[in-house]
Amino acid sequence: MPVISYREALNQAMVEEMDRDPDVFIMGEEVGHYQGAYKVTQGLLQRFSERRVVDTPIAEMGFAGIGVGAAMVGLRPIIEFMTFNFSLVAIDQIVSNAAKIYQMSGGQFWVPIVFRGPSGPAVQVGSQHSQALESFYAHVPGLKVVMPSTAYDAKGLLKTAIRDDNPVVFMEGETLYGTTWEVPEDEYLLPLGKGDIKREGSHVTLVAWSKMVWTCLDAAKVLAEEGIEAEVVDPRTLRPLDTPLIVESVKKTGRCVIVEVGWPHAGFGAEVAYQVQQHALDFLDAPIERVCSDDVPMPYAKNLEIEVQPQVEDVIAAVKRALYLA
Amino acid sequence: MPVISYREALNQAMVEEMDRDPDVFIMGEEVGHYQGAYKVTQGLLQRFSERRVVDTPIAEMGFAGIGVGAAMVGLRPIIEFMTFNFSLVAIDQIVSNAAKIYQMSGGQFWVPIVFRGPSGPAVQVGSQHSQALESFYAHVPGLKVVMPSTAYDAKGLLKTAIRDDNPVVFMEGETLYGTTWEVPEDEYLLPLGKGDIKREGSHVTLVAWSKMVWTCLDAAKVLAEEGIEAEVVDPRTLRPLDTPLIVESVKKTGRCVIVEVGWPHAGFGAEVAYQVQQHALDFLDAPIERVCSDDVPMPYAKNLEIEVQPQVEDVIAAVKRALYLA
Amino acid sequence: MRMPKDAGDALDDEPVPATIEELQPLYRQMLAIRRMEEASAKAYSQGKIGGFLHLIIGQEAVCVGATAALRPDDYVVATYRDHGHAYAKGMTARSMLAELYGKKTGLVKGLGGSMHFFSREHNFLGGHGIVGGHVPIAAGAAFASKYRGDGRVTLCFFGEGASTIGGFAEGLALAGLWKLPVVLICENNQYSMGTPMYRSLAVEDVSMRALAHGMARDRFDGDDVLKVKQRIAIAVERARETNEPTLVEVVTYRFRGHSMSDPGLYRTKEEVEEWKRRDPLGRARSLLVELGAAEADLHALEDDVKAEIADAVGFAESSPVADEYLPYVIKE
Amino acid sequence: MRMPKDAGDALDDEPVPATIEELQPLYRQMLAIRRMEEASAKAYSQGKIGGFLHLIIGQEAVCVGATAALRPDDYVVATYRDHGHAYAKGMTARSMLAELYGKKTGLVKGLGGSMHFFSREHNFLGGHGIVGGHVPIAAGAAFASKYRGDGRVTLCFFGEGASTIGGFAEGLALAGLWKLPVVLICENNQYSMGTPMYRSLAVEDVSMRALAHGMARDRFDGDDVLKVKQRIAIAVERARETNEPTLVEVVTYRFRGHSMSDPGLYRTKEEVEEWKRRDPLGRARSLLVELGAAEADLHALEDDVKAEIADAVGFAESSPVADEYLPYVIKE
Ligand SMILES: Cc1ncc(C[n+]2csc(CCOP(=O)(O)OP(=O)(O)O)c2C)c(N)n1
Ligand SMILES: Cc1ncc(C[n+]2csc(CCOP(=O)(O)OP(=O)(O)O)c2C)c(N)n1
Ligand SMILES: [Mg+2]
Ligand SMILES: [Mg+2]
Repeated sequence: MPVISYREALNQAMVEEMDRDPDVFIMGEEVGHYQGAYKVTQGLLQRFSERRVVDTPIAEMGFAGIGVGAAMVGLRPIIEFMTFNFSLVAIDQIVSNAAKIYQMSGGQFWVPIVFRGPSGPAVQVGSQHSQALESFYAHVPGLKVVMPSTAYDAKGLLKTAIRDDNPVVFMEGETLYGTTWEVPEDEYLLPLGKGDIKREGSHVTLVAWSKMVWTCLDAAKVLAEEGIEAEVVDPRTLRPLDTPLIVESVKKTGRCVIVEVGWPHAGFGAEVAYQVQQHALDFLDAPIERVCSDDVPMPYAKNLEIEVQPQVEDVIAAVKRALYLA
Repeated sequence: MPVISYREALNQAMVEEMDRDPDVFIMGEEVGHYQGAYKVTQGLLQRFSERRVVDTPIAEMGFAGIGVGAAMVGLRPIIEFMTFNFSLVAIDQIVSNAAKIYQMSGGQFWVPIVFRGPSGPAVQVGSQHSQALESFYAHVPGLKVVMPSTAYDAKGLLKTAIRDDNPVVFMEGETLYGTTWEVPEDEYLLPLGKGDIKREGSHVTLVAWSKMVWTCLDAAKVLAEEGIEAEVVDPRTLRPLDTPLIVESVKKTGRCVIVEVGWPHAGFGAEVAYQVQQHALDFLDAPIERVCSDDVPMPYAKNLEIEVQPQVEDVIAAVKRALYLA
Repeated sequence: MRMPKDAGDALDDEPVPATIEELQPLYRQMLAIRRMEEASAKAYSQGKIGGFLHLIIGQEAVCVGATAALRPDDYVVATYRDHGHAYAKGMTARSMLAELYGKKTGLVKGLGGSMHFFSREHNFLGGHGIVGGHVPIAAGAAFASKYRGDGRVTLCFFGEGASTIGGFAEGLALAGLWKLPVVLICENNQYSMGTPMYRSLAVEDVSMRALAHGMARDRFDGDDVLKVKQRIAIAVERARETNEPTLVEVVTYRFRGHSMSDPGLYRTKEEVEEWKRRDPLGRARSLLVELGAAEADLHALEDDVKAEIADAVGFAESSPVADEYLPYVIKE
Repeated sequence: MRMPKDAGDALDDEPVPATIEELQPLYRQMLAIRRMEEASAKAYSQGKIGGFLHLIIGQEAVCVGATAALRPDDYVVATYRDHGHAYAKGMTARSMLAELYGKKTGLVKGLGGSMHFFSREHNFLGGHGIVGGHVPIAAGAAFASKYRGDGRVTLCFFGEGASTIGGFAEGLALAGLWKLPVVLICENNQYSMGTPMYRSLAVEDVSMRALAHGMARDRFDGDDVLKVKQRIAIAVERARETNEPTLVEVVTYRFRGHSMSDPGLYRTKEEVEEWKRRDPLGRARSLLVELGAAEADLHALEDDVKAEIADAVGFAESSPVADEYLPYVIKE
């Protein structure tokens, strides 16, 4: 099976869906002539022309709203945010319009749109550019929220997201673009709302999404050397959430550590914890642990940035707390 | 002690602080000549003139940002959002600017500003106007988030918020403005970050804020008739959260029901649940229950609106689940 | 009466060509809208309608005249003040009143209420509650028309108060840059809630925003329904033929408060009375008489409207309450 | 060379009065900024600086000329491309380079990096990373000055690409409506990232936005540091005397990519070379020589700058790494 990057996987997903359906188009800052700020849209302009690969001025609220309007009348826009940090100036279009029009119109209009782009801290880009805002979008009924961790998941989920008739917030890992994974040549789709066990294990359940799946896999390797087998559960979509998959795993292991790159307080991990204790309280042999970034805006200095974010050692330490080994 | 309304309490807080400190001013849509869309700023224009009571055009991003800039150079703005639903077009100013400037400037500039206004569903105003967005703001380091449930709390907390050197998101209950409570004539301040036991009880802990405190108190009355004594814990501020107060109560009762008017998925209640299980797992005799609005945009029709939102019966049912009585 | 600083051109009285055939149906629509809104105001005060109710009474000529310049497949995007626009675009008084009553038979099944009328059948892309947030949506519908080359035009209505918000600015900029077939219609009714124009706008001519975007503009009296129709038709044709957008400002006035909960204390009785003398319904009726319409015909029309609204109220009253919302959150 | 459609007026070569006394310190500032940025580009390519690094090389005349028109107590608000503005406002190369290196001795303690320079001492209200988001902040500082009557003026810098975003539109509208003492300076450097102006603006004259807000405007060559100073001084005086804001557009060009990670493939070598012939530093130096400045003096100045930057690099290199962030989240 070919091994390709997460970036290429996303690119392939868009190419395939744009080939398949002439109503799909992409719009965003630098998506066309510049080939994408992070090169995810490389080659799209050449293949599909300016009609379907639309470079925008800096006006996120405007072009997100244009996407919503175009979707209401039957197009299937992919709106790229250069990063999800900039979605904050457009969030009203997502929350008040995209998420609500199906309901407000009594089911007459729906909004088949994908808002996508990199999310989460990159490297040393400072606090305004280093936010993990998934808990905002995951909170809102009417939306779906997808956060793939591998090239394989990214491709299959993006294709499904583009075909979904609902607004999908598709948050990519900025630091995952270069990571590679086996991706079949034949077409495949992955369902939204289904998680994936990224590693099996029996002693502790690690729940993580996007980049933190990799951190957990690294931690699991180290733990395995000490005889601790961690199961790594990747929900892949945060809304809808594959609660049964997570709960089953915790019922098996009796321990749960949630790892997220965002801020702790009212982060998405809290929802995972709520579900786990609600459905598996009697199976829990220890409190659910959470490993997050520190509850601070991201500092610029490299050393501090590392200090702030969850590292493999932090995951290991939390696992040991959950196992009463620390 | 005089009994005054929540609206009057907020009004008194602003009047007192504006009397005390000439750097405090209020800005927002219809706060002046119209006396406030919900009359919270009644009389302020007459007392303090247009210089300090500033009617704005419809430009939330603009005037929220003006508040941030004015606060950076030493004024103490109170920015009124007509409702917090409209804060979504200004949220970038709150999250990317107000919350981060103290950090980005290495402590050189701070942003003593209050963003306030009604929050949560009112009556039959439809999905775009019926949102409880506290979990968004509670997620963001650099902010404080206050949600008072009574006139007494509202006054004492707003005065403290205005004196705080950090950005405070102060979310009022739109349906609480007319409710009354005893409020002393002498000046008092209430600390941010300290919760309050609104009713003592030994069988179950109800955690709720803003309007849902009242729903819980009503439920507690009914439960008491059946011999179930519910303790109602009102954290009053969601960031920082008075975790010890909640945890102590749950340690005493062994049961916890969280009641919030917002959507369940990734709502603030999840954070409360995370903290409770983290600090009191061994004390929990039952899974933590959550009573929320349905996970849907708010419908307009009165009967459906009631169906969607947490009612006294829903709280009672959840308590009974937590007590294994159902 | 407070007028925009350079209202001269806007409030000119240049007559436009008029015939009974063209004017009478427009008069009927305006009258039906007014009667429907009066009926809803009454129901509101009886507690049968809840939430926000923003009446358009006084401004009927704008939505009726503008929509008359459209083909049925053209799109309309409106604000929360959307009853008139919806009726003009073809929705029935029955479906609208039932919606206001929160009934299952309502236009949007009782889920949206007054502010959120929508109709797929009529290409009515909604009443929207966030000021300015719908302007990009309208640009988006126009974008789709250009993308497909379907020759449709989108009308977008908004208030002068909306002209200060970013959503409007960005929608305008993108429509201008990309030449999207949309007509942006500012219904300048002199107030945004309790704020008179001079406290919200440095330049009381919203149409000037077009200049910085190389966009066509127009500005005129919005209480003359034929003038509205004829001037909007020019903009619609421009959009249809060349994809070029137009920013249009029509000067008008709302007779009632901002919504039912606003007593409108911020303006004098005299001011309101002065504007009522320019009532678009009165003007249209006088003109019809002038053009030779028979009083008997007009009475028949008026009775017909009365019956239509009475029927709609009855329908709304007797319809079953709204009963489901879960199927309309996520489309399967 | 692609020029704005009506650049005629903007790129006129009207000479402005010049003296060595006035020009030489400005030349020195521009040179120091350039050398500092070159040093930072080098350090970046050595991996000693991380994240985004947006160089202002080619545009030095704007920040230097504009800031020269200020009093020390006036405020400046800038974008992520803020090194030049910070230096011109008085911050030291040492503190800035140390910041870029992520050091404890940095201007903001290593917490902000290149995009987020701030200095309370110098009334520098920050480099800001969200396009357009800082324009309301600048209006807010100006609001405070008017509130207090402290006679201060705020300069706000932004790019032509920012002129399409809502934050700019709202800041502009409120500054115009309330007459806030702010000068909004659009540094039109022809590109927003890889997007040339003709793909982002329908009308390639950002200053026209002023018209719809009754605001003063100006537009001129931004590569002539004295012209910038003298023209901005007019706007600053207007703000100081009457509180009236001005929207100014200065036409300039960045020689490097948008940031260090942009190779700038979207423009030809010829275009860049053409603009480099207008290099503000070269122009200032030639003029100094023309005015009679001694080459020896200029060399001394240049050596002095070199030493200053070398010292700053050494300081940054040898400073201890940043070591705390927790105290700077919530002010106690
Ligand atoms: C973003 C936002 N801010 C505030 C409001 C509250 N609001 C609703 S209508 C309105 C006034 C609008 O005035 P205008 O645009 O002139 O339209 P009109 O009501 O006069 O038709 C305001 C402030 C809102 N709905 N959305
Ligand atoms: C809201 C927002 N959208 C997108 C970006 C990414 N971005 C950073 S700078 C830039 C281009 C800005 O161009 P311009 O305003 O002309 O300023 P210049 O960089 O040319 O100085 C973009 C798109 C951002 N920082 N903020
Ligand atoms: Mg109006
Ligand atoms: Mg630029």
